[in-house]
Amino acid sequence: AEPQDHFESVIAADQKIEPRDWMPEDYRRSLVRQIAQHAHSEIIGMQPEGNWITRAPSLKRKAILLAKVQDEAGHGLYLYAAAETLGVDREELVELLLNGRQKYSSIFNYPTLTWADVGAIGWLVDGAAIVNQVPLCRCSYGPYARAMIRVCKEESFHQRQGYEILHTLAHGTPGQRAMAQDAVDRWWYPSLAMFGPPDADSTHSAKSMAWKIKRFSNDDLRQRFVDMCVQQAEALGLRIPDPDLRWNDERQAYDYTQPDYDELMRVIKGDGPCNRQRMEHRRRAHADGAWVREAAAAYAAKRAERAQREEPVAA
Amino acid sequence: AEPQDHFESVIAADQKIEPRDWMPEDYRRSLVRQIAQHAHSEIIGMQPEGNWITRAPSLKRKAILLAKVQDEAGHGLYLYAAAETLGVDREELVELLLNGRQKYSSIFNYPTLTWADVGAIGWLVDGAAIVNQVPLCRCSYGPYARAMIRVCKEESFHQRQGYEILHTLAHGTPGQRAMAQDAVDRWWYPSLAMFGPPDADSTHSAKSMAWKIKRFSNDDLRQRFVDMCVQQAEALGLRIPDPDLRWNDERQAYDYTQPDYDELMRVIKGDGPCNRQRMEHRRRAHADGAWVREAAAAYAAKRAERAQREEPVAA
Amino acid sequence: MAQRLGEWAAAAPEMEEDIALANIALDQLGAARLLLSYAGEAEGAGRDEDALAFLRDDRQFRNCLLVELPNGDFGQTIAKLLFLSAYQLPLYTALAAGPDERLAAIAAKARKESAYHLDHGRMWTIRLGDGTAESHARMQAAVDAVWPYTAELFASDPAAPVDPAALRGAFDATVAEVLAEATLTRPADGWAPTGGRDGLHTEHLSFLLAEMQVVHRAHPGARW
Amino acid sequence: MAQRLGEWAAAAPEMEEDIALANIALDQLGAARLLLSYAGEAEGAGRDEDALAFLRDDRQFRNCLLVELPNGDFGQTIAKLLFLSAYQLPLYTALAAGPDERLAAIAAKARKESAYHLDHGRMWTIRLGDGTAESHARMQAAVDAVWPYTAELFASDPAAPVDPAALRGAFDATVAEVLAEATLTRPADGWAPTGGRDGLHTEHLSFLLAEMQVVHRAHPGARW
Repeated sequence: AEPQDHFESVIAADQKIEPRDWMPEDYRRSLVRQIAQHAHSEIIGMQPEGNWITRAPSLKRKAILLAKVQDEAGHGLYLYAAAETLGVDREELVELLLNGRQKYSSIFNYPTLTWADVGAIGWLVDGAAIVNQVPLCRCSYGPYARAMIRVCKEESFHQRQGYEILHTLAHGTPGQRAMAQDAVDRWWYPSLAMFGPPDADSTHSAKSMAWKIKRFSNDDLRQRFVDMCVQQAEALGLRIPDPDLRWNDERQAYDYTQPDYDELMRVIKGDGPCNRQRMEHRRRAHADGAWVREAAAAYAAKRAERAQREEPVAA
Repeated sequence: AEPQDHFESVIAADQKIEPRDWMPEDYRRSLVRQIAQHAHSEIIGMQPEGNWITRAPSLKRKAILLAKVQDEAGHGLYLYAAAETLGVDREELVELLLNGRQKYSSIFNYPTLTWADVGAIGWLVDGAAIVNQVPLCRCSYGPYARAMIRVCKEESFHQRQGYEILHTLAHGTPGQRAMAQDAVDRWWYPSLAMFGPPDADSTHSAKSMAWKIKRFSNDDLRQRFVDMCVQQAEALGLRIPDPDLRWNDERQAYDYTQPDYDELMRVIKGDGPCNRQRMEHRRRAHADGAWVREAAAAYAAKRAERAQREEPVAA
Repeated sequence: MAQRLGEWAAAAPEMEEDIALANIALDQLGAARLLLSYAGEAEGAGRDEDALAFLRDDRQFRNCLLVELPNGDFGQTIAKLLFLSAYQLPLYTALAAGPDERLAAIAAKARKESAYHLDHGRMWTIRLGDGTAESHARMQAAVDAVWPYTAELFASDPAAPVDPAALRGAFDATVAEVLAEATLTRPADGWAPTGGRDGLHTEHLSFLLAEMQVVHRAHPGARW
Repeated sequence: MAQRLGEWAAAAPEMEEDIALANIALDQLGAARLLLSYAGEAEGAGRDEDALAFLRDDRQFRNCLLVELPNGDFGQTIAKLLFLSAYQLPLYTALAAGPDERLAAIAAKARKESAYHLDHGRMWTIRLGDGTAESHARMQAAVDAVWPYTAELFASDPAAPVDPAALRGAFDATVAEVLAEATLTRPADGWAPTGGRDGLHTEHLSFLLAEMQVVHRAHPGARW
């Protein structure tokens, strides 16, 4: 059989494509792009929350937050590893991030202004990520699907932690409650925008759906997220900042106000509140670490050379 | 008359030596050393207090502290200017500070740990400086004497401000009062050590006395300082941390415990708590500013050149 | 601005500059104190300058983003100073002629100070821009980095005693002249971050306030 | 130490190192929490781990000066980690064999973690020391800068469950071996700053605490 036929039959049978299988170049490129952007998002996403590690208001919360940011670095690593199975290497992808040729999730271009933002990110941003990513656990490319299973498990843990932070604040002092509501007010619409432009304007979707990389449309996922949040917000005792949010009996779903997609486009283009700051931070960390990476490489080379020099003596 | 005779007659008549007058090389060197160290002390002395500018607990105190630290920079400049009248230049002296060949007052090698330290430095350190410096207003070298008049006037203002800070704290909340007492406990002996080693061990004193650069011995000045502080401490309601402090009717002065001169010697030698930090800070500021100073020089040179090029055209 | 300049204490490139930056910090702090006191009285809730400075969170501050940016190198500090004073000079000039006498008196004093600040910012921008190759590159980078934050200064607010939008012309003229003499290029307008006036700040402000407020807040109700 | 390592979040030279430093921070924080809780109970004044961490001033902290030093570059952080873990490993080993069961249990857990920290510090010290000319110079400078602060760790305290002076031998042996393999020179003993155990800290600690405590203190009595 032709390799193309094999590929198509695997997709049709809902089985997994593995690294050694033949795949169309477009499929490969599309996956590399998506996985890399996902990995970049984890790495850049460490910054907004990392911003509060030194100021976490209790030692327990500090430990949880440290572990969470550490998990994000771990996710970044699995995902880069998944991308590497497609024949690119991490260094190359990091370079594409640093020179701005590849993007990361726009949500991380918003600032974390108070401790409650750590809660709101956990609840809303991780919540949206999970809704986006759970279907990816069944995606057609094996290594990506398996990485996502692990990522989703940890993300749902993070989401619960975020929910807990907000719950404690919402049931705390008036100052804490106000802080929690303020954070939800600021993160709600950016979280909705995480699902991307409306289906009508989405460019990559059709092909991704056919290849079973993507399995639901942006708007479907967004709706699922809204429906999930409404109930949780009630339990939290916090208000979702949308005056038009209401149950639609006919659709058996909540009607809601769309996020500002023009704003989303501006942020994607590079003009969000923190795009420059996030990129500068990443570039600086990379540049500041250059001498360390060079040293590690030089040391490894010396060791290898010494090992080789010693062999003839031993022989 | 021989220049030497003129010099000696001026000294004897309690008049001033001026820059153009002949003076013994030793006198000149001794003055340069003393004035430069004094200037260096003002510059390094900006650090321990500058440490609290960003954290001053009221806007008024912040303004007063900013102005004080600014005054210290100003004192540094007058004093470098006074030293320059003796044929050295500032850059040279700053270089001697940065490479550790000239010293600054050891008192600035202690850390400022709380806001109350700003008060204690004003009251005790500036107080000791004034006792040391008031006689210098009558010193035999004119430019130095005149600089000291200006410096002393401002220092006594600073001392009053420090006293006020401590007075407010000592009459404030229990936490403030404890902070004030703690600061006095830590700064008392280092302030006593500011007058230098006991007369018996003082090396430069005899000649300086003869030349009327110095007019009182270390121990005399130290005694004067102690007597002054005892009364002020009572008014402040703070305790001087010396269990053996008591009035001696015979000497008509307070008996007191000598500071730890071994500690003083260690600090002078470079092993105080903050010697390395202060020098590193100064060196870093100097290094970080190099490109700015070079730019200013380059711009000045360009301007001069342009002015010259334009002249022939105008002629 | 005063808080950020205060961070320069004993760290400026020249001793003369330590003095100059402290001077400017004192002026800015002085104006801030008068304005905060007046605002506290106008509010009528018994808050004085210190209550307003030390007991608000970043979400309650209304400053423009420009002044909360980290100092960066000396060039960045100068860029902030140049742009801020080129805005404050026409602002205080207009306020000094306004109907509110107390505000006019504060502004009349501040206007003279702003003129000095602008002069200082201008002088250094020119020296650095037209100095060495390195200083030119650094000063251009500083101007580029700070420029986006100037847009917020002129966001129209018809309810304000002076509509900031009306000051843009004077600002542009000043800046154009200084940058030209400094052989620097005015950045293109583009990204224009905003939010400071609504309490939506950069991540930097809460760190600045943590440091600024720490002693005051550790001793509730204390006098200083 | 955990607080300082937390400052490295998302800023380490490699992603793997972001994870490793966070791991070490978590271990240090975990041990600190257990010890603070125990100290609070032993004190019997109703202070829990958070009261002890967030509501004391620097003058009430009893940590050694080494851990409050700023992070500096990666080499300095590694030097701090190497020296701290080379001290903590024999300390926790001795405490794990002590008569106080609760302390012994905490130490038994912390000992295993310290062994990992020491391994990490050793590995990087060797890589950097025996890496490039630049990394060698930087690592030697880091060792020189941090070394004076190690003396305080071993100041004799016969009243302590384990007299720190007794740990010096193990520390010296470990450090000598690591530095030798790293082609680095052990600094001469000289200046040996002290005071941390008596609450006399460096000027750095109060800044660290201002940041660490800001949110907790802004909401007195709140639960988190």
